[in-house]
Amino acid sequence: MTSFVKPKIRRQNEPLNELGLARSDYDGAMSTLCAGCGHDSVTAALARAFFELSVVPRDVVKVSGIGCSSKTPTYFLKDAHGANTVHGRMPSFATGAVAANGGLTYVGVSGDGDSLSIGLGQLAHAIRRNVNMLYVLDNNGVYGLTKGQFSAAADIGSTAKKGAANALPPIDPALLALSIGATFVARSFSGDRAQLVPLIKAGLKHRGFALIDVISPCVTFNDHKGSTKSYAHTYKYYHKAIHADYVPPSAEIVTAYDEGELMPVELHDGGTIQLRKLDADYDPTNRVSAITHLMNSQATKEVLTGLLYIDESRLDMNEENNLGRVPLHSIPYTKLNPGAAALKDIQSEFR
Amino acid sequence: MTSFVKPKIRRQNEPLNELGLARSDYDGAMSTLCAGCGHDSVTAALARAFFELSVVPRDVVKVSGIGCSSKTPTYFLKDAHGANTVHGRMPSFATGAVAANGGLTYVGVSGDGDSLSIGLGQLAHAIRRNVNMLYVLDNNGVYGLTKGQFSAAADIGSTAKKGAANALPPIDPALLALSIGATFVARSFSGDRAQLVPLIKAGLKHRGFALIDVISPCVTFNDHKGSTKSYAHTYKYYHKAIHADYVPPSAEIVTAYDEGELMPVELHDGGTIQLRKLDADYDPTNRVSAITHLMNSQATKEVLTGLLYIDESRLDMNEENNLGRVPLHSIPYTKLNPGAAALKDIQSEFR
Amino acid sequence: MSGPTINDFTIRVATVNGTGSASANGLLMKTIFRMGIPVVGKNIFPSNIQGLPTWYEIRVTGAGHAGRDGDVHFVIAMNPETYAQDLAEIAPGGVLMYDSSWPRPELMSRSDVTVIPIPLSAMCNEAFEVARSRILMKNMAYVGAAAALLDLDVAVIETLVKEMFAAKPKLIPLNMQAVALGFDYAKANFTCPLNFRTSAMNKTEGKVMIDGNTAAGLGFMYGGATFGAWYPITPSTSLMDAFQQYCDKYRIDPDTGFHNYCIIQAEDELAAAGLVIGAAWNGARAFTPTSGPGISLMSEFIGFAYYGEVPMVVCDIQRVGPSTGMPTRTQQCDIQLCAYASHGDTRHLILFPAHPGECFEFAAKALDLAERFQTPVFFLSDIDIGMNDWMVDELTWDPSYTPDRGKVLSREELETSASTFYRYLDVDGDGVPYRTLPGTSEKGAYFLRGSGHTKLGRYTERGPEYKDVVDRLYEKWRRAATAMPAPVVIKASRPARYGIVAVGSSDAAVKEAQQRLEAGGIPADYMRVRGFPFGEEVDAFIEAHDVVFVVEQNRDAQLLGLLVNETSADKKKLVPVNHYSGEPLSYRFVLEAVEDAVKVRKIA
Amino acid sequence: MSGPTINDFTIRVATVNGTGSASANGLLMKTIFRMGIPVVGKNIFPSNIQGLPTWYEIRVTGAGHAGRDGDVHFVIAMNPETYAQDLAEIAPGGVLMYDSSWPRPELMSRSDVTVIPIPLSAMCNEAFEVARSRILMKNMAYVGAAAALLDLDVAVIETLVKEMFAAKPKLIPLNMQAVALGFDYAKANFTCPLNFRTSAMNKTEGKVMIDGNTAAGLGFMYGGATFGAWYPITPSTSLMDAFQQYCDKYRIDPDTGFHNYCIIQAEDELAAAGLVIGAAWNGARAFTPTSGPGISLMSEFIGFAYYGEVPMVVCDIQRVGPSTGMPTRTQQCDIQLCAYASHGDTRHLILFPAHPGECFEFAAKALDLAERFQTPVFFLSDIDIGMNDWMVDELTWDPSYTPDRGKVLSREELETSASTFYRYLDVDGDGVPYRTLPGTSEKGAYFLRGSGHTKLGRYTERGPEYKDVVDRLYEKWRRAATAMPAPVVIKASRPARYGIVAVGSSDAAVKEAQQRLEAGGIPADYMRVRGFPFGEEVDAFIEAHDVVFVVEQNRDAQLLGLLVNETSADKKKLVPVNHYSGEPLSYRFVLEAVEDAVKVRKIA
Ligand SMILES: Cc1ncc(C[n+]2csc(CCOP(=O)(O)OP(=O)(O)O)c2C)c(N)n1
Ligand SMILES: Cc1ncc(C[n+]2csc(CCOP(=O)(O)OP(=O)(O)O)c2C)c(N)n1
Ligand code: SF4
Ligand code: SF4
Ligand SMILES: [Mg+2]
Ligand SMILES: [Mg+2]
Repeated sequence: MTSFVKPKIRRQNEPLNELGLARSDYDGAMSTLCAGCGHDSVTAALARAFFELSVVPRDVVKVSGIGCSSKTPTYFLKDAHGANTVHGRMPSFATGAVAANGGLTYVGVSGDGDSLSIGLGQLAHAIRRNVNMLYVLDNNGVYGLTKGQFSAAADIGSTAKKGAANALPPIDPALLALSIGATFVARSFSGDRAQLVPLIKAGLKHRGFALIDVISPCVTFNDHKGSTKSYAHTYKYYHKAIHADYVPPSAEIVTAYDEGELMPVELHDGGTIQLRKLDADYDPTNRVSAITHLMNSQATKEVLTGLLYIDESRLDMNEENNLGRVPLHSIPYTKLNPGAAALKDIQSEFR
Repeated sequence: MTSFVKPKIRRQNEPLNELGLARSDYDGAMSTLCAGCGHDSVTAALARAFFELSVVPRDVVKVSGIGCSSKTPTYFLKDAHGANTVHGRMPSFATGAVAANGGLTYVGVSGDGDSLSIGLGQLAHAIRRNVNMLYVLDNNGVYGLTKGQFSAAADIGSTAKKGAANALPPIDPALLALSIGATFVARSFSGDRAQLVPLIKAGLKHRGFALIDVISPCVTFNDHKGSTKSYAHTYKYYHKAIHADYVPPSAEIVTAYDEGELMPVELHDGGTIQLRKLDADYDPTNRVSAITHLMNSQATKEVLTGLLYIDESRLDMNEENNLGRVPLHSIPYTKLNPGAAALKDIQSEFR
Repeated sequence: MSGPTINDFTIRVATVNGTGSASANGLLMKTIFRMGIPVVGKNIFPSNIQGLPTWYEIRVTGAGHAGRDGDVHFVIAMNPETYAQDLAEIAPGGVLMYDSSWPRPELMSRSDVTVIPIPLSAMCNEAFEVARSRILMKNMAYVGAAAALLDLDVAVIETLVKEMFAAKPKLIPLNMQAVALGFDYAKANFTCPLNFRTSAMNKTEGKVMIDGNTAAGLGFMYGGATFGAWYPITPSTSLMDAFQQYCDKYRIDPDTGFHNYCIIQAEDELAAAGLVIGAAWNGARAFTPTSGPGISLMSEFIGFAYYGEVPMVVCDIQRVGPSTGMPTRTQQCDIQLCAYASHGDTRHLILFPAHPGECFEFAAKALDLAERFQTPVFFLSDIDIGMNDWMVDELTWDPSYTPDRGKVLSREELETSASTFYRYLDVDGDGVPYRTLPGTSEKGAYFLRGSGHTKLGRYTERGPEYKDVVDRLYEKWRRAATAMPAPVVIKASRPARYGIVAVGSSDAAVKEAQQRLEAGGIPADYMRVRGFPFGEEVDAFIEAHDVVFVVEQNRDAQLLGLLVNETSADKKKLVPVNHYSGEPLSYRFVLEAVEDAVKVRKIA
Repeated sequence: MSGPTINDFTIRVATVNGTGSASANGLLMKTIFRMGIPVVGKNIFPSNIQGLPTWYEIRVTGAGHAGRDGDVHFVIAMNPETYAQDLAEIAPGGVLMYDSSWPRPELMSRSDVTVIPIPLSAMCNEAFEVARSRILMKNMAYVGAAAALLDLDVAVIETLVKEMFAAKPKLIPLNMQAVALGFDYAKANFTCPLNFRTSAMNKTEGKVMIDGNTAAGLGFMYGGATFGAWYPITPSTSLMDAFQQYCDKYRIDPDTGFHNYCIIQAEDELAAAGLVIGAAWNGARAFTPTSGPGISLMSEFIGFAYYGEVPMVVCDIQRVGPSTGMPTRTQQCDIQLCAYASHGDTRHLILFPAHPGECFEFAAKALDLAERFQTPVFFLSDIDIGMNDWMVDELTWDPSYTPDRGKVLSREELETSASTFYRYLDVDGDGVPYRTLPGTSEKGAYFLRGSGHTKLGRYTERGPEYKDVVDRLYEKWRRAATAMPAPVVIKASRPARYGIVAVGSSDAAVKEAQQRLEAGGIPADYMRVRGFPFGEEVDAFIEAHDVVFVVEQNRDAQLLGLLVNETSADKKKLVPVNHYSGEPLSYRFVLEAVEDAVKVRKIA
């Protein structure tokens, strides 16, 4: 969004990544969200993940819909292109963008209203197409920007600021995604950066559509008892099933972990996620058990977090469509226009 | 649709139902679908179910979207009101209609394109609201009316008339519905009226949203090997998991069934469905196992049919909204307008 | 040109949203109102929830004008971020009061503005313990200071504070203490009151202060709406909130507990439209409130309701477009869209309320028109009307009113009638066919469809049968003109060659401009249009003037476009006056635009 | 008035869809075309897949007219359900041929029509075994009979049959046998040929028979479109089918197998719009074909592309509205919607191709305009152009053409430039800012948004900053007028006080009407508008005539409305001539409408 040519002031021995960039180089404009909004923590986690992965800022594309959550792409990676589209329709815009240029890294940020009400259909079809992007769903159970109406993710019985109680069952984006064939499904909590950052990195590395449902409390309209998305509630029932930690291919840290408790999952680009399993029997490559776990946790009203499911085998949309590495805008016109001779013979059938 | 005052010609000793109406009294206009279209069989099954339930024709409301399947409501129950709405948006129209008058019986007919592509979001939210209606999804894996493009229900690898092969995983409406809390989910096959009619009757009696996914082959664009929705394919892999048979409260036939093989499910109105279980351990009241069964059958590429899940405990939308028996159009205006005194009083806060 | 004098000046409070200043500003305005002095309030707020600049403007207008002045005379500057802008925008001779706990000498830069520093935070931090009350009490303190400087009636303030905190009485002394802090400090340190100030009158007798969305919500309840569906969107949200709140209070059957209404929050605007059409087709009086983006999304369904002839009321509380635009700023930018929304040949009915009083009245009117003509009706309001408090005559309801349900056949009528029922037959020759509700009778059964149909209601692909129906639809639409509320004409006191035409929220500013124009030697007649399609009076008015200024709040002169296309008007006569910056229209804008145009023409 | 004579008459084949008659009718038309005689083909088909009445009309026009006549002279009646209608619609002196396997004496009822009974089914059932071929061969048999009666060149028929079945040669004799059956029976039982018949010419040299959707699909490939998204809808489907088919053939890299294009079938039209906007913003040349309902659904996204300034090409293949309307019938009923689609102040560019030749040309043009002006461009065709075969000059491509990508900054430009990049700054003073593609450079990064933004691309809620941008948008739109294809004017051979204005598929019928009007003593100049916004030529043309007939295919005179609002035209001059029954326009309709109007005016 901004193109100020401002001199970079660096704190002394501020840590730099492989590109020689500091964490602050991944910041964006000042947030205009409420002080304490969970979404700002997610923004910080995103910036850190990009920093740690040493992603070239200009190679990132940020997209969002409309909502408080959807405002956040302006708050990180100021040097990347971004698009704040229309309400609930970011998935189609992102799908078109990804198809046009598979060489960039795509991150979408949305809210539960943007994704599960007006945007449910588009989200489902982006998942089905396995569009190669990270989709972060800032889930607070309400429509923040329009002042606290329930979203489709609001829990039965939770009460809105105005005091009305919700009677409809919540739509669990993770469960929905799994039921329609998602290839990467995770859940975390905005306040838990230690878990969130690695999941974001894994999602960015995943070849295909990566959904991270981030419980991100709305301090203004949904942070009171009654709501299971509130800090109070989430902390009380907070329970990590799996702890994920991304390890870049060429790093040694792996050894720093206790082999006995690790289950490595090969990522398409050769990297691996190391899963720390609290439930010894959890297998993130089994769709049925992922769904079962989720439904059981629903029953016990727990918030299950971590990498719930991953499938690296399916082709992503661009591969499916035989799109090469070259962005569509860089294919020379000579390769697009078959020329006068072809035009003649095409028309032979019209005589 | 028609209001001809035509004399009813009755075949001799044509069977009549409790209302003294013949099966033919539940017919509609002549079908304009292709000869042999599966949808016509579904239409016939619907007419029969209404006949057998002795439903008063004028108390039925038929709704649909756009598509060959969506044309079928004109082909049965000519004496009932019907609405052919816009593509993919029938669920919202139906929801409004049901809210306005809970005293009628609502049946929606849609297609896989109408329901799973353009209409996915509205279908999901009608399910979430548990709108009291029967929703029949004529599933042929293609867009019939627009000449055979793949729908979101087309199976990977199946090839369309034009020869292109589908690469995207199909969305299974039954699985989707279960993952977002549907209270009645069944599947059948247009050619199997013996199974379909009882399921339709059960769905009509269900208090809440009843989804029946009916595999209904498109003879014109999808009836060739390659497509798993084709007669050929479906017959080959056809395998009834459960056979459902609706028994009206005051009927004696129950006894005609072998007790040992029956599992009765209490319906809200006191009626019961008798489930004949080929898999002895199948329990249609367990959502998790229903999903597991479906996913396993997906794996084995079988078409699981029958009543997959039922939950009679959840309130339907009208109950949830405290709507009484009186249709909104019949509430006297005196009950709607609080009068001049109240108006004064309300305005005191505006001074 | 006018003000600042006694009971004729404008106050602007500059704060940050989410700091609780809203209620303090309300208190300020109500105090003046209770003193019997007419006021105009405008809330200029950001499209976020907390932490951004927000302004509240209160015009004190003894003359009883209803629109904005355009100048600001007394600024309460509580937001350092906007000090510079706030100072710059004060009219010469104006006063700026600010929280001097952190002195800002640079505010002294304007010689023609008096700066009044008051250490509000300092005083409050000293007086109060809890952080929360320190923030909130600062607001009460500036009310107190303003009271001293503007000679507000402190007794009135106290009464209002008591009403505000009736529920938590122990907060009353606390708040009054804060008011006193500001009041006393001002008295002690400055000559109070200022030369421009308030002085009690009795001009607010029988008036109320109410916003248009609340009035509309109330109107839909009184008009007998039984079904509402919506998807939240600023600035329409408060309309449904009001309807909900009043229905919860007055529409729940005390005996059965059943609701005599149904409100459904849809998953999006397409669904909201479908919900309303489905409910209306099934006999409910149904409406949906939304804003521009919602109209775009409802377009397909609106065409379905038009062609299938289903009653439908759509409230468009307009905000600045295009696209997401400026969601908290006002415009009249959907006029053209609402007139012709949807593909194919479609044309609709529009009501243009100009203030909350008409919002209340037109809500019921919209329901009646929709059912009488079996077609979509747009209730076209905007942020200015919908979300600002306006001083209007107390709302009253004609007890003799009964809802117009239009031509709906009962079971008796259907079953006793000799002739067969055909849904789209023009039996009465007035372009409006009879309809039946599901469940009524087999004899009334028909099929609603958006595809080609004959006047008998059957599917068709034959041109002549198709034309039968769409030609009648045009005729029906044309005839509706006479059923729309008539335009309101205010003639100049002498014959005028100039005319002015406007709709909706432009009314207040245009009325005042008209008075001042005549005073300035430019008499002009003014016609406020209230409905579309236009009646003959509109043609006649334009015909009767040499030059007609069309004042509207959009860039593209959309109202002017409708006048050119849908009346006999000679377009050369029509002069566009377009305001589209997003702030409510002020009389100064209109006045200057017209004066300039007239000069130009004089020269030419 | 005209015909039936040699090479000047109209054939109508009445059949049932799904019986394989389409290819037989194509054969019939191509035979005449190959005989060097100009033809016009119109397919009137139902909105279902099998079993309903369908008509195929072939006008034989030695004079080389391109539109419908309006009269029918030779009917091949194969569908008993429509016998009555088909008989009734024959012009006096006409001939009806039918399958007399089941004799229908009532067809003899018209003394002014010759009825030719031919026992097609009987003959075929006798000659062929398989049920399938019995049905299909009946079609070939009527072709044979027609050949005898209309003196078609059987050698040409044989060549065509050979081409048709090149893949399955053993079907050739079978089909020719069927042709012979009909041919011989006719020869044996009736005087052949009829007095009106075909006679070989050489007027189809260098011409092709092609439909507009195929030509457009081809045009998008040649124009360098790299991305297409769509949701299937009649009648736009065949456009994407064509693009897909040609790309599969010519756009797959032989070495790598990679596709130099991407086509995505969206889940609905909202998504199709989003896909195209996302792809275009990211550098693809992108388009989406749809029809009326799709435009309604895309409205919100169209406003986003307009305000965010993203190139976007939307093809609207118009069909009869409103709502679902008549999906297989033609109209020009979305003109007004496309001009102003979406809420708020929005206005767009429109191209009006008149025939497949222009569809090919304008497809590329649309892509260029969209990128040059960074805004949505509508390619406004209809069923008549899109789905009927038209005889047009063989398509050619200017090898010197290179795509106009508009103002896109490269990494070099960004990183070497001294001045900072601001997305919405009018650097060149032409109303068109520079854009950058994601991935280009940190220096080119910006944020695309549909909310209020400044010319620097930053979020704003301030009126003046908002106006900066929307005022430039208006200016940009206005300037685009000069970049649109110029109107085509055909002057009468003598000075004319009458003018005619039309767009798109009305052209053929209007041209012919113009000729016949002049012949009939009513000289009129004709201007075909090809783009919106209108250029000055349009104002000048209207200015230059006393009366201007605006011929269009909709009820509400939408084009006339645009002319009134967007030109200096005095609307009193404009006389609407509206055809909206859904069949392609015929010269007779235009001729009669104008003649009547002129008479009326003469009297008045
Ligand atoms: C078409 C449309 N409808 C409605 C709105 C109003 N609106 C803006 S944000 C929003 C909901 C946002 O909720 P969510 O996505 O959960 O974001 P949050 O603010 O909770 O982070 C709505 C309804 C809109 N901008 N556009
Ligand atoms: C808004 C809109 N888009 C597209 C269409 C075109 N259309 C009509 S039916 C249909 C698909 C129907 O498929 P399905 O629901 O599976 O019904 P089927 O014909 O297969 O029974 C489409 C895309 C339409 N009528 N409206
Ligand atoms: S309203 Fe809620 S979601 Fe929105 S910024 Fe504030 S805290 Fe965050
Ligand atoms: S096209 Fe297919 S779905 Fe449509 S009517 Fe024919 S067989 Fe049925
Ligand atoms: Mg939210
Ligand atoms: Mg289908």
